[in-house]
Amino acid sequence: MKKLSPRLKNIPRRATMNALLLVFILIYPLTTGLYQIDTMAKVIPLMIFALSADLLWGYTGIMSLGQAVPFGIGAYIAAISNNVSAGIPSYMRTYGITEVPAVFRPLTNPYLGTAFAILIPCLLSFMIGRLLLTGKVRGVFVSLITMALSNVLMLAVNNAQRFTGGSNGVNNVSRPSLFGHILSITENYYFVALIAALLFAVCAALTSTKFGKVLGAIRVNENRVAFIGYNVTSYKVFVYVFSSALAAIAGILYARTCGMVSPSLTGLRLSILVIIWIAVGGRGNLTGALFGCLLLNGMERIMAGIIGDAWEFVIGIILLLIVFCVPDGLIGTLLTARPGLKKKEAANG
Amino acid sequence: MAILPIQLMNGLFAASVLLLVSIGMVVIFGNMNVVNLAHGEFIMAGAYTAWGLCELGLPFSLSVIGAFALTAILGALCERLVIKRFYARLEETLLATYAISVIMTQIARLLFSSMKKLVPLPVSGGLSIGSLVFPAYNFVVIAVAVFVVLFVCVLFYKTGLGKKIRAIRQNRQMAQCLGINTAVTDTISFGLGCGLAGLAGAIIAPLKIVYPAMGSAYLMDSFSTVVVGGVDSFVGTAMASGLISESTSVLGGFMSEIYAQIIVLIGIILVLRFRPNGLFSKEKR
Amino acid sequence: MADTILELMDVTVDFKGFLAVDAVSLSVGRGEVRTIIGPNGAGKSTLIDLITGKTRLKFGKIVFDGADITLRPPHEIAHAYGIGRKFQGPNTFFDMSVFDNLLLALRGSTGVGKSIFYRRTDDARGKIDDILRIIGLEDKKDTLVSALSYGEKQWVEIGMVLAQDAKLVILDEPTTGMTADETYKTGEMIRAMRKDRTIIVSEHDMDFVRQVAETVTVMNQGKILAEGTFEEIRQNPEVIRVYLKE
Amino acid sequence: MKSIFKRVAAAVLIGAMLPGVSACGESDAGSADEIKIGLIYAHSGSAEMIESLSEKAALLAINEINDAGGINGKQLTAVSEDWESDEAKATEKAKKLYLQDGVNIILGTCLGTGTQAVRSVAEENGKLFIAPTAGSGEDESPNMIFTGGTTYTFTKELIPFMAEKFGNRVFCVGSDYYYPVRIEAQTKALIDQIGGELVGSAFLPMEATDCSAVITKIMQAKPDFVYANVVGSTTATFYQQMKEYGLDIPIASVITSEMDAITLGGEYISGSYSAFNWFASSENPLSVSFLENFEKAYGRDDMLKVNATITASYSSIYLIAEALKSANSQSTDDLKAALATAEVDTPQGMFSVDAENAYYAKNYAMIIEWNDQARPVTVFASENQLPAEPWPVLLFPNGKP
Repeated sequence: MKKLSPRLKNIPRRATMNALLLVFILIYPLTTGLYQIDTMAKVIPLMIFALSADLLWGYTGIMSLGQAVPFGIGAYIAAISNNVSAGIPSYMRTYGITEVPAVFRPLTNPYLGTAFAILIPCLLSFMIGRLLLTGKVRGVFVSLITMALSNVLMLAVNNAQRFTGGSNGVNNVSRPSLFGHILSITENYYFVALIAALLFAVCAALTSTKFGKVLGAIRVNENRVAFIGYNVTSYKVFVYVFSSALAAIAGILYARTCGMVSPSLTGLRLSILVIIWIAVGGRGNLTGALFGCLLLNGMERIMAGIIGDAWEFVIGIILLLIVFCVPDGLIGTLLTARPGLKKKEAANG
Repeated sequence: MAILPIQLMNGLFAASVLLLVSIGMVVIFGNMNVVNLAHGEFIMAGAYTAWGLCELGLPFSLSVIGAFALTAILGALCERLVIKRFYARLEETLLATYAISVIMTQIARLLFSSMKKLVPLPVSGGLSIGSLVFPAYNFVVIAVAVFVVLFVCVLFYKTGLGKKIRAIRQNRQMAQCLGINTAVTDTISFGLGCGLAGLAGAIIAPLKIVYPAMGSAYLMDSFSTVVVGGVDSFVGTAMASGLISESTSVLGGFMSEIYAQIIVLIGIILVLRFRPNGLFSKEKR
Repeated sequence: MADTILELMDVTVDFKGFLAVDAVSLSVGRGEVRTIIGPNGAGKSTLIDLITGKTRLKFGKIVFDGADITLRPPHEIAHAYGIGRKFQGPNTFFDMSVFDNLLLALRGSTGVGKSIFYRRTDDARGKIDDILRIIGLEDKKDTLVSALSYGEKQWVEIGMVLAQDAKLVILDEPTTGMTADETYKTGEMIRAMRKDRTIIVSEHDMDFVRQVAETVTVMNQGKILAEGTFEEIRQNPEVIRVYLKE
Repeated sequence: MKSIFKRVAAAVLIGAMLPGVSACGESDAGSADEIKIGLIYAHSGSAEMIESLSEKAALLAINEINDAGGINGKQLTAVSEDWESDEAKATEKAKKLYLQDGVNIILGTCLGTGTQAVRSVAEENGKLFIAPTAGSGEDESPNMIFTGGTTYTFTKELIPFMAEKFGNRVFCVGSDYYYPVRIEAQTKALIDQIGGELVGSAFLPMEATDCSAVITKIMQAKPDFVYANVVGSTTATFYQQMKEYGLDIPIASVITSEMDAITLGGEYISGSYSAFNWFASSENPLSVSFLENFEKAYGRDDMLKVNATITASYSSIYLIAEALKSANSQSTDDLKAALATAEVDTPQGMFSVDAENAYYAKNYAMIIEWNDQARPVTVFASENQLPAEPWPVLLFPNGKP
């Protein structure tokens, strides 16, 4: 027992938490009505989104304030693809567009549409990553540049009304269809949950490899990693692109569940929110990101029912409490015994 | 009518506004290395304070000074209660200041029931230069901006307080060893930064509607300006606000405002990428 | 000592007019333990930064094991050419276990793809166990580095350099902050690891230098002042002048 | 000790937050003696100011109807939801009302983005949605009715009026969002028709804080009047800067309303024109009594902000009530049929759905000039109800595309 590291000892505890969460998600639809199921089906993609940001921020220490960029682009491409595969959307018709514009033509195929919705954000992130994550730009500047990028995207999406529906966004997006059958609310819930579970498994596997350790090492001491022979930039770019892919998938599922997309999905607010979810849950252990997202989204809805629009005030207070009292986040604190505790245990044992 | 002189004049006015809203951030971000996401909310607080003081019957100039003082006190309070625990911890500061910004916005909504109120223009009417007419208040804003930069420069480079703040920036431990009370100096400089934001809020209040969420529009702008200017340099920030505003204004004269904004933003991103020390900073390590 | 492994030719580093390293030429033979000493600010650390690619030189050329490594990026110098470096002061991954720190430093599998599909082999485990034995931390291999003492952290770093399986190991003031006892133990470690490696040590502690040194290079104000055995250097009047002046 | 404390704190906080996750899911279809109407209005965000008052107006109407005996003996019950000016929230709230609360008809959202979001939920669930704003064609749906009619109806009256009065060189300014972009296209066609000239047009980013560049363009173009459809806080900045730059060019708008005018003050808005289906200067007795009742219920400050959209929320409740009365059923088809024929007298005049374009209510048009008290003065009011024109022939000669 004495030789086990605190980390290793906590793996069962984390597994328990994940299992609890899984059970909760599986039985939730049995306990409640369609509206709640649909709302939860909207929160689950946000949990995937939280995973993507946790890989980037929690594991690698890159604090992007533009994580909504791949999320939003994925959501938009999926929504437009869904619209144009059914005909010409009404907002295009007002511009006298009578056939699908050439740039959108590949999107009329739903499978290609989904592929593009994942690939284009990845490609963009690859380019941004190559430009940004080279070691020349560090810390807060990465945050500021990504923040500016999400501003640019939001302005552009809002302005390109002819193609994106402008401020009204893209509406009438149907739920995902499998084998020609459009999923019902409950089916969609389980579909989204299944994808989330798979992606969680992928992330968990990825972070438990040596690769995951390198990411942690980069967060702690980027310089040292380079001097033991790792190309830090390519690691960072890989994580950035991978997390963008996750964010894009989250965006696609969100758009299809929600039934619409709007420019605010690309904006700064969502990027900040996801950071907050992770901070509340705890960084760098995936489970914390999931719980943080679930807790805050659930709380927001309950409190909006009780105290109306003042709930944001309460969120502010909670955030302050977290930063003050449990800086490792709720789940993070439950999971990790700090070295101080370890020493005490050693002394006792 | 020649369009360029008008655009340049408008750009100068916009630059003054930008400079005013950014200069507090030079103190807080540049000199204390704190990323203050509540910066916009201090601007909002300043605007509301100025409005309140005007309603009480104070002349506008005194209201502006009052707004500076009150937001400075508010900022110092925030520093004492929250910020001081998180120095040199970027992520915690981001979260804590975001929490502060949310709380401030909500308090403003409760206090002012979200109604938009307008501070009357202290001087109205146009002043003409040659054949061109510009709002008289624009010149007031420009003058205040110049004054504020001079004031802050003198404060930072000619007074003991300024020397202390700069000493702490360069080497906190050494400054402590030299007997500088770093805690008090931190509180004062954070208060100063917030007070400058409040002052900016008071000055722009007559130009627009005052409402609880008004601050968020200025956050990105002031970050960009400060970073392009070289983070801790007042003169650099002044030049950066000039550059950004003039290019937005001049570009906006020839194309859509939206495209002008997008182009300038992309320009800022490139500057951040290739000159992270800013366009105008000389000292590089 | 005819076989040269590292050759610096006329290298110069210019920090905005200040020549931290001024036209230094240096050659280190294969299997040698070279000690670099000199007062603070003499340019020792900068010289090491140069070799490992952290600092870019202005003029000159660096040849390592027959290959020109001038201006190569740090990760390439570390991985492809095999130069390991221990920083001044502990520079580890503090929230990982000692074992993980060594595992990360282990040579090979540094690419993104390779690291994802990396499986720990018995070979690797054996190698890490060997290193743990050398640095004397066998029973602390699962402890977080942040919970170790200062000296132990330094040893973890030395272990990481060993794990890199480097042809050339550069140690930047490895004994800073150590007790006399720990310093001695470190010296023994260095002697133990030199058998198939070339080692460059920059150091202040003269007892330590005496313990490990074969050839000593003395630097002052960015230039090489003298070079020779420890005894030669000790009697060199120039060196005495520089050190006494301090 | 400290870390144990932290873990306890974390556990307590999670415990405190958990009830939030398992949101209680009571779903009741409503008792026999009440009829539910869903209201979706924003209590925060960019639509807050107008929508919180719109909700008050709707509630006022519901109370009046209930006090007068309800509908066929049943009381109207409002189920209010806040969409926080966030489109994704709007879809969620609409789903809640339709799926959980058993509501068949929703009234609300004055912003185009919210309207679109609720509309698609209504279509998906086969329910009804009434938007108290004006539409412009592309967003029509068999599940929804715009009780504000169509924007073109008012633009069509306003542009010739202004052209005749001031001249036919027009400059078009708008915020960069859906509505103003549509209006600009309509304006261009109208000006061409009367032989005028669109001397320039410009769009401002949402929440823009400085309009001087646009004003420079206006100075250059020297139009006879400016057609400005700016929203949010930019409205005040625009009107104020126009005056401060010494531009003595009249401004016309179909967006600027009593609410903006009061916020801005008479100093800057006097002499400008606005058009819509109703203004507080209406002499309709029902309109006068509506404003009196509104003032009694919510105070003078709020009453002075009442504009056409807020009034439309009030009138829409009466239209819905009339349909509920004649259908005597809550099924979507019955209600839709009843809505199509319902006719009711409201502050905005006789209110009915356009038979040809059944997605819009027929409207009157009013043009007003703002006085120095920032209050409207009627300069034109249409005698009869005007048909909805979602696809103006001028722009779409072949009809609906």
